Order: sequence, then structure tokens, then C-alpha cells
Amino acid sequence: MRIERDIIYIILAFIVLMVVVPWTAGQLSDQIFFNWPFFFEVAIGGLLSGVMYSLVALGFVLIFKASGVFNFSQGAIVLFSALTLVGLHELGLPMWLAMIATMGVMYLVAVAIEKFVLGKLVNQEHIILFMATIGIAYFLDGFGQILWGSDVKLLDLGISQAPGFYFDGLILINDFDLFAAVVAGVMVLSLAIFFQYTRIGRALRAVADDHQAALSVGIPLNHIWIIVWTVAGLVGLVAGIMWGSKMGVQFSLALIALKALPVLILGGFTSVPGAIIGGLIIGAGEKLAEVFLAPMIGGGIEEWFAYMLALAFLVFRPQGLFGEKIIERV
Amino acid sequence: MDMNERKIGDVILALDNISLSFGSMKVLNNISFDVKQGEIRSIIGPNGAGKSSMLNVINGFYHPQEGSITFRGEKRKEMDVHKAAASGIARTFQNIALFKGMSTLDNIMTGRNLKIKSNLFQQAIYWGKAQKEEIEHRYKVEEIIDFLEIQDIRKTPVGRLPYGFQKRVELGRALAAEPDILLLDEPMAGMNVEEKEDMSRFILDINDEFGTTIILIEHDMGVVMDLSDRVVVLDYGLQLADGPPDEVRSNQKVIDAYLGVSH
Amino acid sequence: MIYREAGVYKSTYRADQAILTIPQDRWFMTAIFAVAFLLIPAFSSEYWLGAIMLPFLILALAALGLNILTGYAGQLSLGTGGFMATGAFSAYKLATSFPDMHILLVIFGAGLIAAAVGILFGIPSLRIKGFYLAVATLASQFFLIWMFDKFGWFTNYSASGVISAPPMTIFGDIFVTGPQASLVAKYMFTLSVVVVLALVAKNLVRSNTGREWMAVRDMDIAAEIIGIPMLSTKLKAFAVSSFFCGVAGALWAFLYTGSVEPLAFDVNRSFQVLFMIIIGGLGSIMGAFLGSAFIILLPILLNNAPNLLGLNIRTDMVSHLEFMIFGALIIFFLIVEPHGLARLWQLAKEKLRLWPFPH
Amino acid sequence: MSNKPQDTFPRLLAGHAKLRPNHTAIREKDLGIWQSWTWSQVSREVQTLAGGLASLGLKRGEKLAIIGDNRPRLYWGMTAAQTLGAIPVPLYQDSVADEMAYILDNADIKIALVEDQEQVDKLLEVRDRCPQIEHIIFDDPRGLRHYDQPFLHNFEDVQRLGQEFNQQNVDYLNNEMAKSDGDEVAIMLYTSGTTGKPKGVVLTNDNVIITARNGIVREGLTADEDVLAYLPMAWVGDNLFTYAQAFVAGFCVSCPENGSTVTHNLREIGPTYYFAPPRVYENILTQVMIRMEDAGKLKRSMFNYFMEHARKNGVKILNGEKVSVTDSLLYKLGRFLVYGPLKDSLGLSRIKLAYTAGEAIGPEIFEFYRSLGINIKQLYGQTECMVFLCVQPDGEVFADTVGTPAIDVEIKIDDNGEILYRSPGVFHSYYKNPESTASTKTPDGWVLTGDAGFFDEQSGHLKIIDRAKDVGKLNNGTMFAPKYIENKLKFYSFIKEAVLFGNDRDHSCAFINIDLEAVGNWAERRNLAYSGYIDLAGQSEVYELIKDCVKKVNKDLSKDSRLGGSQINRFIILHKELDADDGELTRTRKVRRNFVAERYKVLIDALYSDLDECHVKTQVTFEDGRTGLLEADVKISNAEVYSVDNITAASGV
Repeated sequence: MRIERDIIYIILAFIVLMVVVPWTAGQLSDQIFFNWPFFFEVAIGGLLSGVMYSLVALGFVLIFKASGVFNFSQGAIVLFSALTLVGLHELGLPMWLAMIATMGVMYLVAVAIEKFVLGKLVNQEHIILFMATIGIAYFLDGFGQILWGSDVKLLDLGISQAPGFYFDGLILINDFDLFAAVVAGVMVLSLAIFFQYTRIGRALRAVADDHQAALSVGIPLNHIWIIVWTVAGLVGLVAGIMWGSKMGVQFSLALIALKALPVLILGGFTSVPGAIIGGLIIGAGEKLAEVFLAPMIGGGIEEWFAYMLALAFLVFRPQGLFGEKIIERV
Repeated sequence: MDMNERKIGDVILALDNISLSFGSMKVLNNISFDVKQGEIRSIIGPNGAGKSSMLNVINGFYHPQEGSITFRGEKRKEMDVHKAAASGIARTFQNIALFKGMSTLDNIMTGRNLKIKSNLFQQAIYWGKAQKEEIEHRYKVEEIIDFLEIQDIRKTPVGRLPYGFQKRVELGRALAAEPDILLLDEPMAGMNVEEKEDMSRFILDINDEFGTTIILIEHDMGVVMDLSDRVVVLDYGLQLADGPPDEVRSNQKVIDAYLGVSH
Repeated sequence: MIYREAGVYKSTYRADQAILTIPQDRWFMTAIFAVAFLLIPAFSSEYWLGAIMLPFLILALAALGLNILTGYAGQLSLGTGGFMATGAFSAYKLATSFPDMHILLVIFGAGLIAAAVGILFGIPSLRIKGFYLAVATLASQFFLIWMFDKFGWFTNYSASGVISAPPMTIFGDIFVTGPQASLVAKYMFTLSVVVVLALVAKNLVRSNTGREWMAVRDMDIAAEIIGIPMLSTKLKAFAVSSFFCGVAGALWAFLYTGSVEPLAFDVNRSFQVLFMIIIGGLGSIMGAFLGSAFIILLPILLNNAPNLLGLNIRTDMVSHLEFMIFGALIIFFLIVEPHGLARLWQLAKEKLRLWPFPH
Repeated sequence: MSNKPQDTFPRLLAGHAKLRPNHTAIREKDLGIWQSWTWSQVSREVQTLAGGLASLGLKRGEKLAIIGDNRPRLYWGMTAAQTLGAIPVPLYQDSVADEMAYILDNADIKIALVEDQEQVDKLLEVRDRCPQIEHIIFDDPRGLRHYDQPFLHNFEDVQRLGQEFNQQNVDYLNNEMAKSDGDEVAIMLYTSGTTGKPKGVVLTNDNVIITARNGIVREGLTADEDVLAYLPMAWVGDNLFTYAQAFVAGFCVSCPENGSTVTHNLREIGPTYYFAPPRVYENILTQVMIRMEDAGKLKRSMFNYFMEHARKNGVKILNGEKVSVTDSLLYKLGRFLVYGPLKDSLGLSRIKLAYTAGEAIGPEIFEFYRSLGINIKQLYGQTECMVFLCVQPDGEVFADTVGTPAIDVEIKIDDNGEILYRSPGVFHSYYKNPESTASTKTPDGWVLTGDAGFFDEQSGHLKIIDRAKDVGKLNNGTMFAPKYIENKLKFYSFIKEAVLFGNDRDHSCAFINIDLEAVGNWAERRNLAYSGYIDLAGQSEVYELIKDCVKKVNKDLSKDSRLGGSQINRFIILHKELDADDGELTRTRKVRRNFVAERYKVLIDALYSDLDECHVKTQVTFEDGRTGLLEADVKISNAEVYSVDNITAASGV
């Protein structure tokens, strides 16, 4: 895709800010420790966790792109898929089998959502569909925990959570985060390919523009929806695995959806690369702020900082980084 | 209307060398014409000629890159939407832009928003000034409803109205502002013969009863030639001709341009 | 069927623009007031007053506020909780800083502070639209809660971060907050405040301000072109909406729970109120009340359903079931009537007015 | 009976202005609300207007034309003229310029008070033909600002003139009022004239006021009635019910916003005293039935059940007869579930008294309203006697009679069945037309109605058969009363108009106009596609439908020894709707029989031949006044006829 010049500028501006602000903070305040290795360590850690946000944000983008639905249930999907995976694994299925089974389940979920919810709400205003997805979220949260119980479950992929040292010991990075980053990268790549080079992918893009177009591609709308929700389910599963093995499979997984939202508006609802770059910016920005700014204002700011960052950003670019610009006509 | 001698005054609005473009797309190219107080001025041209954009420039919704607009002797590079409305420029839209959730009455009432002086708190208690105003403006609006003969749909949500009536209500909303200049963007598009006759009558009556200056975009050549005092012709952003109907009708360039489209 | 409109004609605009133009509606409304002001305080149990009526009224007020912003002005907001919190903590600060301030001043003062904050967070709405705005409003939600949680000043440095309403009176000696306050007094006070503000809301939406809001909602470009100022109109909506939410928050903290922590107004509260106006009906005063009643009563119903049915289920199971059924019902409602209970009500009324004709 | 000071309209007005100054006299829905004027306000308005007319030179005995929809100012024009001793002459506002020209000229109109530009344009068009018109006053200035003729005046300006005039000549109006008395001419009403040119019926104050008062006395009307003025001002009924009686009783008249809002305004006002010709009641009923068609199954069956119950008991209950307890309870339930709301949404729920007249009304239509508890009654009368001849007394109301003679009215039937009467309402004369005056009024004051009828033995009520001159004979000698049969046909909702032929012929045949709305609905429910009236009228299914109606009528006729011979043998469904603009109907929508016979001679000949189809060309006038040519092939259908004595089907001709 063609990237406008000012997008580059904006990103550069962000990077400069992220360097300059902590540095000055370090100079000004004595309660803040600053040196370059430490800075990069934090920044990289942030970027890596940003990738994790991107993973969740991707789910939103897929569905918004293909059906214009602001899918608030993505968090619930993450939780549900993770719960299912672990649950099946605990029932004695080998991991790989459990994973395949879970994919099957996510497909069924997609079918159910299309059949019982979206299919019945065709041509409704966006806010109605949005509310419906909140309904779905509630349902899945409850359902998942009824099926698999609500106590915290461990999910071990056999990758050490222990920090490893890099650049001859100057900077320590969590291997797991690296692994997650790689997985996310693969995810994005395959999605990009999927959208660009497969017939279905193109159809999905068409739907985003207008539904007639989609039909002309020869795939009925409800199929498209099932496909896209399934894909979103799989993305959710991956995110679930990553987050699950990081912090254990439990209800709070559903809340990481809230983490993904700022990423979403920063990157633009309709852009896959936006979700990634947005994730990186938010992740890095959040961590840096937490370390180099928070001490001055009492700490614990990560629950809102991302939002403020996104909000401030939106004021200058209301459609997000890669969102289409709206030319108003009368 | 035979025995009426309408008085057309001096220039109230003049556009000089207006050029407008979106990114690489040039919509208006060096357009110049003026509008006299009290006349009916038409802009015609095939689809995509930039007619609607012209109106959008006049009421400040689009800001041209080049040229100047002289309104009431005051020369400026571009108009400002809110100022334009405040200084007596009202308009209707090509694709009806009514407030679907409201009744005919309320839609026309919104047209008077600039004239309402009572503040939030007075309206919150809906007493004294606020209520007095509501009643005064209701009276004005009822006069418009009466004028446009839409009494029987007064309280119908506009969403439920047939197309022709929606057009009328939109005209009513514009009239409610008691404008000096009224911009009409294809007021008769998609109407049958009787509806067109009604609408033409209304336009003439408005121009005549209230002395409102009217800038009209319309495809129906018959109507345009009957109503207009002067016509300017655009084609793909370029100005082909400008003058009285007969002159324009016989202009070769215009004829050629119109051979393209079905007219 | 019950409506009789022949011979009901208006000879003045004042009469024609009244809120209730049909006699039967006036009687109906009178009946409702009679029940609310006389029967309920006289006959309903502590539980009903304290655990149902109070939260119902207060959340209805918050829903009213959100409905002004989202239903009438078309600005989707997920920040309700934040503004309620602002109201609650402002009220606390006012009441504790000026001990002999009258409770009405405290409550409405809190509302005004919330309004100011609302305006602040409303400014971006001039450029940001739709879901982008919705997410942006979450910023205010999280930021405000964090702020009240983080800075002891707001809670007068109480260790627990919990604020408790000081005892306050009206008419000199009737306690409406604090331990001495009777539920009836609390109820009557809340009811009066809510009724007055509901009337205010009605007045606003039936006068120019309301028309400007709806114009912006239905077709913002056209609205701008006919001279409606975007910024001030939207900011008015944010201000009024936040004022209502602020007052609701103050009432919640002072009269309903008596003491709260910021988490009482977390994002789930925002969603709860959003549900109310969607289920109740966007752009309808009545809708706010219907929605509130529904969302308050449903969980209670679901909670007691098992015992009523004589099943005994583990409590965590019950809460999960609640989640499920709640979600399912939301969806069900959206499918049956996307425009909410208010629309159903309106349709029923239309039917009765046209009776026996179908249309 | 007329106590002196109250024997003219100006005096009546003055009386009310004194007696009930703040009682609302007249309302008009304008600018969204019901603008109201009290009696004292009306009196002031009339005074200034009268002064204005006087200063424009309107003098005793001169004529003021009044043209437009029911508007307060036009009603005031009448009183203003009467104040000066001048004579108001209301005209039908929808007549075309030519029709007006005749009356304007014939009535020697000096000043015309008209509603709006439309009427002004008509008058200007025919002005050269009526040079005696000196001034034209218009109520609504819309679109007239550039009309600069000196003789055109805005209503307000005239009232302004009036103020000055009244100030300068303080006693003028009172003196003029004093000069008038009961036997002075109050008004001239032109009968639409089913044949020939319209005639100006001259009526004195006593004619109008005494008749009006008698009506009020007989029905016990009060000053608190509400009536809706929606029928043409030129029509005697409107003049009696909404002008004369309002002035006598002092009740309030309401003028609808415009033509398109009448039904809505009717509901808003909810009149207590209502008048409508049968066709209006008919339309309302048709509307009700059509709207109920779309109701849900359950609701519809409930509706039908209770309507059935009402049909059985409603009339009895209304007439105060005894019904079983369960029936009356069921009726009460029905009143809650159906009758009440139904009446209310029609705007008829407050009615104390409703009249219908002018034509016979279909029995089931009549029963429908009475069964709902609406006290609708038939009356019989004509312009020549200011309406009231016969009225149905409460408690004895039948669909097929017109009741017993009204107060002070004597009625006799002459040998050839024509109805004659004497009454205080008997008109002064036909304006400038002594010979027809003489031919209608006998020296000893009896008036020939031109209607044939007889007194029903058991009820003692008068029954109308038909126009006396229309009652003819078939060649086989049996009596031929076309109107009577046409009405029977028109009682079927599918049939809008019918014209019968048969005088001096072997048997009778009929033209039929189907009711586009009713038949259209019927067709849609059977998914018959049709493109318009002509198409629908031509369809064979429709012919079957009508044929069935005709058959029923014939069966009905066959039971009557006098009329059984005149059963309909053949009929056609006319290819166009009979239309006043084409002169086929009068402005009151009565059929111009002879004109139609002339116009469609081809078809009549075809009817009496044995063709079964006929090609016809017709000149038609469109709404905008343009004319065009209509061509169609009209099918001709035979109808089943029954032998008069024993009812067995015999094949058609």
C-alpha cells in the first residue's frame, strides 16, 4: 500500500518524542534513573509487548474491515479460545490435537454468531451491531467459564519466561517476548498474504467497501462473515495462547481487549499494518512513560496512558494512522 | 405573473477566477460570474460539471485555492460556512439532507436556529423568554408551512414523507432562515410534471414575495429557461457561457456540450 | 382504545407545544406520580426502596445524561462512569470542605464540576467521530478513575481510598444522607431531584438546543451549513450530559451506597448505563427510565430464578449463567426491537390511538 | 313567532354580542392552531367590513358575491352585506369561470368578496362579460401583490376604509340596520339546476330565520353545539346549518384548514351537530371497511363480531327500545372495544344530532351509523323552502323514509303523485324569472317540489320515489322511476354512479360507474392487475361483480308490483367517471340525465341493439383545464331479470 509522507513524519515524531522526553525527564528529576542501555531495554520490552497488543487489535481490524462491525467481543474470544484449548488439553488431548479441536470450536462459534446474531441484524445501524457484540462478549465470558471453570489455568509452551541477556549483557530481554514477537510477525505476514493473494481475502476486502461488490465476487455475505469471524477466532486463539502462557489463562484475559482499543484507533480501524505499528508505538510509549514519567505523578499510569496517547494523536489525525481520509460531500 | 415588473438590483455576490481542486482532481477552473440582488441566476451543465461544488464554494463549505468572492461589496478569499449562514445565505441539497429523526415542523424550526437568542438555562426551564421565542418562531414557521402548502404533513416525521414532499420541507428549512440569497441544488430532480410545476411556482413566489435572490442548479432545461434571468454554463470545471437564457440557448459551445448528455 | 381525541383541539401554540397534549396521557402521568410519590414510600419494603428504587432512579438519571449525549446529539460515549465518579468525588470534596453547604448546592455543584470536566473531554469530539470518539471517551473513563484512585486529596487521604457521605439534612432537620437518614427520606429526595432533571431534559430536547443536537446527530454537514455551530452544540451536549451523570454519581455515593471507592464507577458502569439507553431506546427520555428498570431488575430476577425454580447451583455458576443470559437477552432485544423499549411503548400507544384501525 | 328585534341577521349578531360576548362564535384552523373569534369580536369585524363595503358604494338591495372555501371572513361578508340591507350571493368556489360568469351577470353582482388569487383570476377572466362588477375584495393576498387593478382590494384595506367610514358616519350602520325587517331579502342562493341554467332563489329574513329557529326548537339545539363548516357556502344546507342556525342559537362554527385536512380537522373538533350528504357517509364507511381489511385476523373477527352485535341491537338501544340484559352488556363491552374508539377516530363521538339529505341513503350505510349510537336522521327539503320540509322524529327513524313534516310545514300529494308544500320557509321568488316562479308557486302559496312520493301507511312518514318529471313509463306501461332504481344500485359500495334509461322504451338499461377505490381494492385482493379506471372498468371479472349487484336489484324490484316491470335488462360499465368538469354532473354531483343521454347516444343505441361491444370517442376535460379525446371499446352485458309475480330466474334478453 502507498504510505503518505506525513505518516512517516508522524511516526518519526513519535520516535523522537519517545527518546527526548525520557532523557529530559532523566535530567530533570532525580527520582528517575536514565541511561541508554536501560532506555533501550525498556523500549524493546515495550515494543515486544506492543506486538502482543497488535495480536489482539488484529482481531478487531479483521472484522471491522470485512463487516464494518466494531467487534467488542474480541477480548471474550481470546479468553474463550484459550480456555477451550487448555480445557481440552487438560482432558488429555495432546497439545497439537487440542489446538486443531479449538480451531474447530472457533469455527462453530463463528457460525453461531453469524446465524443467531449478525444474520438477524443485517442493515442495522453500527451502534446496534456494536451493542450486539458486547452481548456476545458477555455470553462467551459466561459460557466459557461454565464449560471450563473460572480458576486460573497454566499454559506452558516450554519456552522459558526467564530473561536472557543480549548485546554482551548490556540489555536483558525476555525470550518469550521475542518468541511472541516472531509469532505475531508470522501472523501478520500470513494475514497480509491472505488478504492480498487469496480469492477469499480479496472478497473480504471488497465487503469492506460495499456488500454488493462482495456478492459479485461470488461469495454469499453470510459465508464471508463466518470466514472472517473464524479468522478473527484463530487470531484470538494465538493471542490467547501468548497472553495465556504469559499471565495464565483466566478471566482477566478478556480485559486485554481494552488494551487493544488505543492501538486500534491509533492505527486506524481498517488497517492491518496500522494495528502493528500502532501496537509498537503504544507498547513502547506505555512502557517508557511508566518508567520515565510515572514516578513523577504517582505511577500506575499504564491503564490510561495508552488512551491519552491515542486521543492526543487522534486530535491531529482523526482517521488514525492508516485509516482512509473522509472527504465530506453534499 | 405577467403583470409583475420585478426590480433587479446591483451585484450582491461576485465570484472572480475561482479555482478549486481536491488533491490532483481539478473541480473548478477559473470560474467568474456575478449575481444581482433579486434575480434568479441558474448554473447549468452536465453531471460532474462542478455545479454543486460551485454552491459549496459560495456558502463556504469548500475553500477554493484561487480566486476571490465579493459578497455585499466585501472582498474575501473564501467564505466561512457559519458566517455565510449568518449573513443570509441558505441552501438546499442535491441529495436531500433533512434531519430524518424529526418532524416537518421541527426540521423547519432548525432553520431558525440562528435567530433564537434564549440561552441553555432559559430553555431548560422552558419559561419566559425561551417559551416566548418558541411561540414566535413557531408562528414564522407556520407561515412557511402555509406558504408551501404542507399543512397536512406538519407533524409527520420527514423520514416517512414521499420524495417530493421532502424536497419541499427542505426548501422550507432554508426559507426559515429568511435568506437574502437562496441556493437551490436541483430542487426538481426526480419529480413528476405537477411536482415540478408546483416547485417552479414556489421558486417564483419566493423570489417575488420576499425579493430573495436565487441561485439555481437544475437539469430540466425547460424549467431553467423559464425561471432564470441569467444562466451560467459549466462543463467539467470550465465556464462555457454566461448570459440571458436565449443567448445561452443559442451558444454553440453549450449546444456541443449538451449533445454529449441527453438533453 | 382508551384514547379519546375527538374534540381535543388547540387554539394556542402554547397548548399545542405542551409536553402532554392528550388528556389520557395527562391522567396516566398523574397516576404515575401518585404512585411514585405516595404509594411507593407508603407501602414498599426497605429492600424495594433501598436496593431497587434508589439505584433505579439514580441510574435512570445517568442514562438520561448519556441519552442526551448519545441518543440526541449522536456522540457515542463510554465515559459515563468517569463523569459519575467526578460527580461523586466533587460532592464529597464540597461537602467536606464546606460542612454547612446545603445538600442541593453540594449535589448540583458536583454536577457543574462534572459538566466542566465533560466539556474538557468533549473538545476532541469536534474532530473525532463515531467509534473513534467512543474509544477516545474511554480515555476520560480510565484517566479519571485513576486520578481519584491515585491522589489522596480527593478522598481526604482516607487509607482505603473510600469516601463516605457526611450526614446532611434538608428542611433543617430531615436527614437524607448518613446513618440517621431514613430510606423514605432518601427515596423522596432522589425522586424529586430525578423528576426535576427529567423535566429539564425534556424541556431541552423540545427546544432549540434539542433540535440542534438532533440536527447534528442526523446530518452534521447540513446542520453546519444551516448555521448550527458544531463545537458549542457538541460541547453543550457533553456539558449537560456530564452534569446529569455527575449529579447521578453524587446521589449514588451520598444517598444510595453512602460510601464508595472509585472502582464503583469503572468501565463496567459505563457499559451498564450504555445498555440502559440501548435497551430503553436511544433519543427518548422515557427510554432512560425503562432501560434502567430493565437492567436493574434483570439481574435480581436471574439471581432469584434458580431458587424460584428450586434448583441449587453453585454461586459462581450462577454468576456465569447471569453473564450468559444477560448477553443473550441483550442480543435478543436488539434483534426484536433495535430501537428499544421506548419504541415498543410508542408503537403500543400508536396502536391504541388508531384502534380499531391497524394504521 | 319571530319576536321583532331578532328578525334580521345583524340584529341576531348584535344580540349575541350583548348576550354572550366572550362565547366563541367562529374558529378557523390557520397556521397550525384554531384561531378563534368571540361573538363580540365577530360583531366588530362585521361592523368595520360593513363600513368598508358602504364606502365602496354597496347600497340596500345591491348584490355582494361571495366566492371561496368556508372562511370566517367570507361568512362575515354575508352579515356585513345584510347589515347594509344588501344581498349576499354565495357561488360555488370550484365552478369554472364561464359558469360563474352567468350567475355574476344574472345576479347583477356589484362587489365580489373572494378567497384568493385563484378566484380573482377567474373573475378577471370573465370581467368583460360582467361589467357591472365594480370592486373585487380578496381575503388572502398571496401572489396578488403585482395585481395593480384599481378595483382590487385587500380585505384589511377595506376594513381600514370601514373604520374611517364608521367614524365619519357614526349612525349610518345603525340606521341601515333599523331599516331592515323580516320580509326583506336576506340572501340569494342559486340552485345548481339539474336541467337548464341555475336559478337564483330569493329568500327573506323570515324565510331563513324562522325555518332555522323551528329546526333548533324541534331538535333542542343549544349555544354549545360545535359544527364544522366544510360544505360549499353556496349550498343552502351550509347556509342553514352553519350560518343561519349558528346565528339563531349562537353556537360555534369551525372552518377546516384546507381541503386536504377536513377529515383530520373533523376529528380535532369532534362536532356535536353534523350534516353531510349520503355520499360523505358512504365514503367514510368505505374507508372504515378498507382500513379494517388490513387488520390482524383476531382484531378483524372481533370487529366483525361486535359490528354484527351492533347491527342487531344498536338501533334498538338508540331508539330506547328494550333489549336483553346480556345484549346490552355485550353492547357496552363493544362500546369500549369498538364503537367508542371507532367513532372517536372518525371524529363522530360527540355527535348529538347528525342529518343526511339531498339523496336517498343506502339502508346498510344508514344502519351502520345508527347502530354505533350516532343519532343520524334523514330530512327532506330543498332550496326553495330553506331546507326543512320533513324530518325524522327521534325514535322513529327508517332508512327508506324522510320523516314527518317539520314545524309549520303543510304537505300534500297531488293526483299524479307530486309533493306540494306550504311553509314559512317558502321562497320569495326566482330572481328575474317570474314565469318559473309562477310555474312553481301556486297562487294560494303551495310550492311544487317536482318530486314524486307518498305517505307510508303505517309510519305516516313521507317516502320519495323520484323526480316527478323523471318518473316515466315503459312501453309496456309499467311505471319507470330511474332515480329510485339508480339509488338501489348505488347502495352497493362497488357502484359509484348509475344512470338508467327506459322511458318510452321496451325495457330499462343502465350506465354504471364503478367506485375506483372499492373495486380497486377488491381487484387487488384478487391480484387483478389494472392500469386505471378505464382498464379496470373493462375487465370481465368486474363485469361479473357488477352483474351480480344488478341481479340483486332486479330481484328486489321484482317484489314491487308497481316497479317490477322496470328491471334492468342490459347494462354497461362506463369507460370514464362522470365528471362535473365535463358537465355530466352538477356541482353537487347530481347526474345531468339528459346531457349524459345526448353525450353517449352511441352507447344507448348499442344498449338497445343486440351488440355486445361498442366503440366510443369522448371529449374529456383534465383537472388542469386542458381537454383531450378518450377512446374505448365498451362491453355490454345482459342481466338476469325475474318475473314479477313468482320469483324464478328467466334468461336475459
